[in-house]
Amino acid sequence: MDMINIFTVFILAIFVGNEIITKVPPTLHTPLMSGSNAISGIAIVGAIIATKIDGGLGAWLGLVAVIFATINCVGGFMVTNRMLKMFKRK
Amino acid sequence: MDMINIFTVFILAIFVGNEIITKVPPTLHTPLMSGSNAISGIAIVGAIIATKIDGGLGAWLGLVAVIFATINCVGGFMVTNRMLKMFKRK
Amino acid sequence: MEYTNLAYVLAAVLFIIGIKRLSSPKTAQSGNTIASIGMLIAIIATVLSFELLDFKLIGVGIIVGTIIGSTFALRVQMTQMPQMVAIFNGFGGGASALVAAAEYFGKYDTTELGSFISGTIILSVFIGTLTFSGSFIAFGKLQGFVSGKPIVFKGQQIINALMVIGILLLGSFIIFGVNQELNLFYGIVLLALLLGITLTIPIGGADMPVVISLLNSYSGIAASATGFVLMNNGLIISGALVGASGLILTNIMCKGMNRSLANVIFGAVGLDEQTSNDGGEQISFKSSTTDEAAMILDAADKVIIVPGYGLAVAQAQHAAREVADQLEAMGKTVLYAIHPVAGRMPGHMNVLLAEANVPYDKLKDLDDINPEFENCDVAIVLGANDVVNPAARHETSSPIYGMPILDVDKSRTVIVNKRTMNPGFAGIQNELFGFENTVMVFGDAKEMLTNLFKDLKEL
Amino acid sequence: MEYTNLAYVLAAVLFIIGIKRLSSPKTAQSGNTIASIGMLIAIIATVLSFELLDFKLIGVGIIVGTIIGSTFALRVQMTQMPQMVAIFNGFGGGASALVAAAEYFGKYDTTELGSFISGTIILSVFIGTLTFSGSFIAFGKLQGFVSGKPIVFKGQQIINALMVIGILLLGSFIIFGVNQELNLFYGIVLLALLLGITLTIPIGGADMPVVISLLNSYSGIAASATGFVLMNNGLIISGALVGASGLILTNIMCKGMNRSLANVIFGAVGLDEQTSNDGGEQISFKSSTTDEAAMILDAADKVIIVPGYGLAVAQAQHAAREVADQLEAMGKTVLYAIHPVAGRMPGHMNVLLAEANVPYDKLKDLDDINPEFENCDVAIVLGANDVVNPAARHETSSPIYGMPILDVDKSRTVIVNKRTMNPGFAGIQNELFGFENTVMVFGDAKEMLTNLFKDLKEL
Amino acid sequence: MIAAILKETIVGETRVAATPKTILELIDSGLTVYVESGAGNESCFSDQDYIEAGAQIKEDAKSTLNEANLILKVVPPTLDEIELFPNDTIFISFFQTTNETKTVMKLRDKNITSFSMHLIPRTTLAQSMDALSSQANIAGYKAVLVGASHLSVYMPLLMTAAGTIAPAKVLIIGAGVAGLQAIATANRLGAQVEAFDVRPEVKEQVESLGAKFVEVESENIEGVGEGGYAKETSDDYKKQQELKIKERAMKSDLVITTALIPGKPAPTLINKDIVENMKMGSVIVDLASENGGNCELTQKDEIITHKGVIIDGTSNFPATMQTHASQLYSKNISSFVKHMLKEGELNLDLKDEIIAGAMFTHKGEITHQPTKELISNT
Amino acid sequence: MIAAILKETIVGETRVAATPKTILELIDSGLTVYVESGAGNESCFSDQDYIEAGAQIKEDAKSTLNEANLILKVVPPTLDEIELFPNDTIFISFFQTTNETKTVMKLRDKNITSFSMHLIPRTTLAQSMDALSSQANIAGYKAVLVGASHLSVYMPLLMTAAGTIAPAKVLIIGAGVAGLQAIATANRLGAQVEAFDVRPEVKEQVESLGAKFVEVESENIEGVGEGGYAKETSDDYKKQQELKIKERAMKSDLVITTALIPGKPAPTLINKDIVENMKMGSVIVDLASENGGNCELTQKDEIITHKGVIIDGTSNFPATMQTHASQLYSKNISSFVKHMLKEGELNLDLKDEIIAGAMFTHKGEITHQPTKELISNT
Ligand SMILES: NC(=O)c1ccc[n+]([C@@H]2O[C@H](COP(=O)([O-])OP(=O)(O)OC[C@H]3O[C@@H](n4cnc5c(N)ncnc54)[C@H](OP(=O)(O)O)[C@@H]3O)[C@@H](O)[C@H]2O)c1
Ligand SMILES: NC(=O)c1ccc[n+]([C@@H]2O[C@H](COP(=O)([O-])OP(=O)(O)OC[C@H]3O[C@@H](n4cnc5c(N)ncnc54)[C@H](OP(=O)(O)O)[C@@H]3O)[C@@H](O)[C@H]2O)c1
Ligand SMILES: NC(=O)c1ccc[n+]([C@@H]2O[C@H](COP(=O)([O-])OP(=O)(O)OC[C@H]3O[C@@H](n4cnc5c(N)ncnc54)[C@H](O)[C@@H]3O)[C@@H](O)[C@H]2O)c1
Ligand SMILES: NC(=O)c1ccc[n+]([C@@H]2O[C@H](COP(=O)([O-])OP(=O)(O)OC[C@H]3O[C@@H](n4cnc5c(N)ncnc54)[C@H](O)[C@@H]3O)[C@@H](O)[C@H]2O)c1
Repeated sequence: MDMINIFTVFILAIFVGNEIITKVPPTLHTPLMSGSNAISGIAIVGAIIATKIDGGLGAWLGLVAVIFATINCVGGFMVTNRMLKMFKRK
Repeated sequence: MDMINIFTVFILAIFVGNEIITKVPPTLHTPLMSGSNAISGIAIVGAIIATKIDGGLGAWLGLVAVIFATINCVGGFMVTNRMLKMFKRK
Repeated sequence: MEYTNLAYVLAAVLFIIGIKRLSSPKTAQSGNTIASIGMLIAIIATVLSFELLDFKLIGVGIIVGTIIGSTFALRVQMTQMPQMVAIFNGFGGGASALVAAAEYFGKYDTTELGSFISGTIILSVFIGTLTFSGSFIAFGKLQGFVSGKPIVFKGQQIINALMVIGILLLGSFIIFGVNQELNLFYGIVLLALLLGITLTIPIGGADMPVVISLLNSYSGIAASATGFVLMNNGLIISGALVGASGLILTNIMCKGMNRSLANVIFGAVGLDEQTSNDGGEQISFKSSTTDEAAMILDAADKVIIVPGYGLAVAQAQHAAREVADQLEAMGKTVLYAIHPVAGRMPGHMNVLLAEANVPYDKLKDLDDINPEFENCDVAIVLGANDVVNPAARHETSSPIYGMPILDVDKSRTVIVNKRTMNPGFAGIQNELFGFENTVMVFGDAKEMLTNLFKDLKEL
Repeated sequence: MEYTNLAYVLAAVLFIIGIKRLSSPKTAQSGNTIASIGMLIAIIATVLSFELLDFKLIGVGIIVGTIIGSTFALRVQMTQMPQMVAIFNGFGGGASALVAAAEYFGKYDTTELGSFISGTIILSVFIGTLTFSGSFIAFGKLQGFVSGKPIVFKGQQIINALMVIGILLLGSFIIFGVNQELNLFYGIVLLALLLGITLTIPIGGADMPVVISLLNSYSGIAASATGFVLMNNGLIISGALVGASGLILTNIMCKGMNRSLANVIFGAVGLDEQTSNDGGEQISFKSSTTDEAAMILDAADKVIIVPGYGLAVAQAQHAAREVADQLEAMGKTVLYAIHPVAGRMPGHMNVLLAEANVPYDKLKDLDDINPEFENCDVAIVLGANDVVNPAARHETSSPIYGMPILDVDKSRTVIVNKRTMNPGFAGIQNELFGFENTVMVFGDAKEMLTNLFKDLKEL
Repeated sequence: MIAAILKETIVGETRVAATPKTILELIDSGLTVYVESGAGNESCFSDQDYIEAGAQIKEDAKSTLNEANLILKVVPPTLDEIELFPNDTIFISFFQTTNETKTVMKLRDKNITSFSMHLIPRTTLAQSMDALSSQANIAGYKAVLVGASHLSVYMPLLMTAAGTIAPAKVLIIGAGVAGLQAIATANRLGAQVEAFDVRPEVKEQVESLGAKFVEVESENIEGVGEGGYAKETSDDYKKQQELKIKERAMKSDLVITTALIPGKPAPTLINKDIVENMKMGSVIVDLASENGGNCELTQKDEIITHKGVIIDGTSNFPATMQTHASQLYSKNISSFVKHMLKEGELNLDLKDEIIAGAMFTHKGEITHQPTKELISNT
Repeated sequence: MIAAILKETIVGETRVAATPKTILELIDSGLTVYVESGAGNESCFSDQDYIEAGAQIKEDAKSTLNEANLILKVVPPTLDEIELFPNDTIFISFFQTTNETKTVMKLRDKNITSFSMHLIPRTTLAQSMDALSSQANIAGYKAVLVGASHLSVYMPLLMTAAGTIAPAKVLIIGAGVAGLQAIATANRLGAQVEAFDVRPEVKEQVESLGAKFVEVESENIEGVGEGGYAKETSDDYKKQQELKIKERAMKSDLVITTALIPGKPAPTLINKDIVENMKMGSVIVDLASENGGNCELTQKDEIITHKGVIIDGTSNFPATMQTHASQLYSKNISSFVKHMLKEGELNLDLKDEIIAGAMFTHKGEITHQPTKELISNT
């Protein structure tokens, strides 16, 4: 893969990240943080790939990584959902 | 170059484009249009590259393209600048 | 090559920043500068990095282009700015189409073209050419070369549809290699040229800015498509940026006109001048929106508000006060002109404005305010009619002849708000509405003032 | 591989949309769902496309992780949400570090590692590990396992600096191949772990949310770095997204607390919370801006406005009316709660609001309005203080004990506007300002309402 | 030409037909002005003020009138006063000609050209001379102040530590000039105001002052007469109207009636039954008391209490606000006089709508048709 | 426990100490209520209304008082009335104890525990019992209405076809409860209002009602006494104050004075000289007339005209708005009574700030120190 392209993607992603959050009411600070935290559980993709790395240690590290990342994703999205339920209109 | 990567870049750029314009006062509609129109003069990069295409026709087309694109860029930025000068408070 | 691409990314970043800054009045000028620096970087990087470039050719092209572009840009009158943008835009679209065409011709023999590349080439040529011809029609309409009125003929939509189908067919022939005749390519160019024209002529002059914005977005897409052809990051990003942001801007502009984009493009209404239909001689007048009123006010130093019965009917006294406060916050002098018989009872306006807490020292009666109109920049007439009717001064047959009136017409600009062209209490037409320096802003006074307030805040 | 990458781009797009929607109350829940769908797509695409995967291992990992994560998420009490986020975040950072480490160990022998790759690996491990330990400290502080008070010791900054230098040194040894000992790698891990701890313990409990948000941003960066290691678009985009948006969010949160980020991280002023300095016990509160208030109001159905003496002082009655009108235009129910002794004379608020032409049927006295607060979404307290002080209900020693008050604290959110944290007529602190559901918006009432009006219009 | 300003002789009439300021205007237009000593006293204008404005002060009515060509007054003259008028002069004052036929005849017999401020047409151009409007405006304002003073309750809504005070309900019947000003004033004081009128077009005007319009459901809404004045209505309408007024009056704290049909007795809109159904302590201010009153029980110039309801029959509210009433009236008068003047001389253009409209005797003839008919019929 | 509501005997006192509504509250709190027949008549509450609320109507004062434990009135009793009071009862009414020492002694001698509504402390908690505030609020409102009715000019600015009417200038002296309400009311009517007070902190309050504050330049601004009440001021300040008031009063159309220092004669703020410098037709409404008036020329309960200036000395404005005045006062009274009640029985907690503060005789002693000192000194 072209390094420069990857880098371009990275830069653009940062711009998008910068732009999409403009104003957030304080009541949403925690859910937003929690939700985007869950997204950082994308590390799970890396973890899954890591399991294929030859050599016992790599795979085992991969397993732990999968567990960690899953906790991050699953827990993150669920907890966010719970928080947001509080905002539902009665 | 990896097609997918290029595509990714394209998608992300669209997102950025979408995000950066949110609210524009009507007075700025024309200058903004004019300014971003000048940016679309980026076709000049393509035009420059096109001049190297072998064969007379390609090069000549490239030349006309360079002229066109330059008009777009130069004229666009200058006219935008003139418009924006009007906004300066007396 | 690495550095070139880095430079492109840098340029794209500068474009992003530039466009962002262009959307706020305070930062707009720097935004334009930043974007132009981005462009410079992109050009220099290109020139430096690609080998086999014909520098002479490029030099000539750039010099010629610069001369033409800058001459246009510097010569044009302020009022002709929109058509200038249209022209420049047309050139940009044309450039994209030409580059794609060059690529096509360059690789035509070598059968190097995959279906993806040939597809993008055709897209680029199609959109670029359409932008080119469409922009020139838009220019012509605004400049008066082509009639500003919508030009509509029967079956227009059908013909357009047929042309689009034709382009699709020709394009797929090329892409899937059914037929590689150059004529097919020329056919596409021709149809695109035509389509640009037929899509633009039915649109009225007043809607042109929206169309130009849309075409601007197209030229971005064309540039992006060209980027795919050349596999060039710089073009792709910048083109996509302009394409996306242009579309958003187009939408914002439509919203500002209270129209949908579809309505603008296919509506074919947009009459240039409006007239009142009810009785008496017809007055031809200019009507406008609150954001234009806001701009007119922005340039003013002294503003006189003239309330009338309509303000009371709309119960818009608080809204009027808000607008006046905002104008004062913007550093303008604001006074209220109270005609002795404005409204329907003695002191009607006083009651009204006192309710809105307008300070007494800002209320001026007829004798005090009339000399002030001479050096007043804008008079805003809010639901008043008879009390500002100049007929009282000269029209001996008028039932109001001899009544002293407020001389609003003496001020530089008069903004008149009422709901319709209907007459007031005295039942007579008001020639003021047709005066050269009068702008009508129709609508209920409260609504109009609320919008005006918003627009003033947004300046 | 093509499709996998396409899936990643799709996932990234869903993440973008998800985060965008998460920043507005109305769309937040759907945003979360969209983001989680994106995650699912990314996982499935990965599992399907890579060969040589140990499905058993992965299955076990995912099942174990899901059980742990969901148990935590479902069991936790609402009040413990922030520490939950901290823990999850720590795991995320840990995962990134582990992946990078696996890559390192996997390729360690083969000397395949270029300096770029090894550099990114070390970056990923460093940031991931720091996030891991830091998050757990944050969790501990909030949960009460570690003292919530800032833990400061002499030379803390120097030790931190030394550790950073150490990591840099060890890292460059590895990158530039000076020394390839595994121990160096372990050293980095150890130092990063320590650094995570020493950077977090000096920060007070009240500032923890900001720190968690910052660490969240770090874990995004770690994921992105891991993406570079694996040359994986999905990780790069999503990580960068989270990294950038997390940083913005962190800044917004700091601004809401009226602090700079540097002040939060290095401040370690030994104070838990923001406090008012004048007399009595100190209250910690959340402060916010009008555009945030506008968003809170946007999500509300029923709004109760509580005017007090401050509204009169600011002569902001018209501005209040404008805001109420706007809220009604947005389809909300708006009522005014008039406390019998609000202001400085009997009927002060009535005089004020009558001046602004607020319809009488919208004015509710204490007995009528108090039951309404229970199902009120937002109460806006405008320059009122004593009349909404819950101390009157329970603080027997308070001079206002026994006075009936407006039960604004019963509404879902309370927005309080006043200029400072100074007390009102009775000269006593108001605990309401520190309540969980209270947001302070400081400023002169008229100014604040004018801005709020603008922001509501702009929504 | 000499203009004479008399001191009003009727008890309670505190106004004066010219103030120092309008005398300045008259003099500027070429007139000489004589003022009877003490004419402005009650309106807070001293003889000295008049002298400073350029008038000559005369000791009594006789000496003031002696050489006069133009006589200006507020209310119609008594028969004795007319004795003092020189023949062939011009006379201007308020004048309900159909109610004072004897006075009209005497003016005719003395060959005096007389104008009534009551008869000034309600046209746009004549607005500066429209004394009916300027005085009705005062009446409407003052009626609310006086009515509110009679009330044993507050006008505005007040939420206090001692409980919530509901706003007073005010009903205005007749939304002409006086009625509209009454609406505005009651509204200012914070009362809940509703208004009723036979002319449907005033609905918008009532609402433009922030009050509610009370609508009477009837097939034939036909209260609109010529020139903006109201005319008499059909029987069905009257019945519906009575029911509606009763319904609203029962809920009201203060009722102000202003319904007049010029030259005719005022319509009875509030009968005894309605009054007796009103709340204890409520108040009626009847601005039509001059012409018999809109309330059956009204007694002109008296404040009575009927079964707990106070009925104020003060007929001349403008005279209780004499300073401004005189200021406005005299301005109306001077505008009218200036309208008739051409280079310092009177120019009675009988084709002029305003002049012809306001005139009721001229050259020994009664020029106002209804009055003429009335007199010839009796 | 039996509470007795007496009919007020003083001429012009139209209020009553309990309305049917507050009687309901008292009964709910466990009291039995006797009402003297006709007690509420003037406030528009009939005996029937009281009966419906659960009270027993007694023919005369004597039978009402016979078995009473708690006697509620508006104004202090006459010595004759006290004769009828049973010994050892509790008595509550307005009471300027230092002005009526004889009555105080008589109450003491009858071993009556008496409370004055004048003495209720001005604390946040006591606001619902603060009858001084509720009645002063009425006075401030009514003073403007009455003052405006006295004026021969409009209050608001009006631009009409007959010329522009300048707004009236209103000066409020003393911006306590009455003063603030007067500001608000005059403001509503459209006048230009300015206000003056010795306490500098009321500047903000005056401005919060949209009026201008008149500042007196003096080194020692020291008008602030204990508990929010004003105290007497220094001589220098007094001189500066007089000059300033004269300057403002000369330009004013309506002056309303409300400056009181409780228990002492009202300070003279407008002397004869100032009055004689005021405009013809201007009006002074003196709300301090009860304690001698803030204007030197004020005559209690009379409306006089001094050199063209009308001076209204009505001392009891609340009694002219009896329905609401009674409603508010009785609510204050019932709040106070309920504050003293514990499960239907009186619980005279002498440590309670409000109870101790308002009490002036108890168990044969005078408990209000200034009064006690005054009496022992004479
Ligand atoms: N002051 C008095 O004492 C008195 C008494 C009686 C009569 N008059 C007469 O009334 C007239 C007063 O003059 P004027 O200029 O104040 O009023 P006007 O001549 O009656 O004109 C009022 C205008 O307001 C417009 N309007 C009505 N409702 C509106 C709304 N909701 N929003 C915006 N505009 C609205 C109407 O036009 P659209 O319908 O097109 O909106 C109308 O043309 C004079 O002719 C005067 O002689 C005065
Ligand atoms: N109603 C009566 O008859 C009466 C009479 C006398 C006393 N009181 C007493 O007055 C109090 C009334 O309670 P309240 O809640 O209405 O008032 P409050 O307790 O006095 O509080 C008013 C608040 O408004 C804020 N403020 C002042 N100016 C402002 C401005 N320009 N913009 C925004 N905020 C402003 C002040 O805070 P900042 O300084 O921080 O802005 C202050 O805390 C009660 O204690 C009552 O007992 C009432
Ligand atoms: N052209 C002008 O400039 C001008 C100037 C002043 C007045 N006017 C018009 O003349 C109208 C009359 O003014 P006015 O105040 O002298 O009127 P008015 O005193 O003659 O009557 C007062 C009001 O009572 C109403 N009324 C009559 N009979 C009634 C009944 N049975 N029930 C209920 N209401 C009844 C009338 O409709 C009128 O509105 C004004 O409303 C105005 O429109 C016009
Ligand atoms: N805590 C509460 O809830 C509460 C309730 C009611 C009143 N109060 C306070 O008590 C104050 C007194 O109220 P009040 O209306 O009964 O006062 P008041 O009737 O005793 O006096 C009226 C006003 O006259 C002023 N005054 C006295 N001497 C003066 C002089 N020489 N010149 C000018 N002005 C002079 C006083 O300062 C006061 O503002 C109120 O303003 C208020 O702040 C508090």
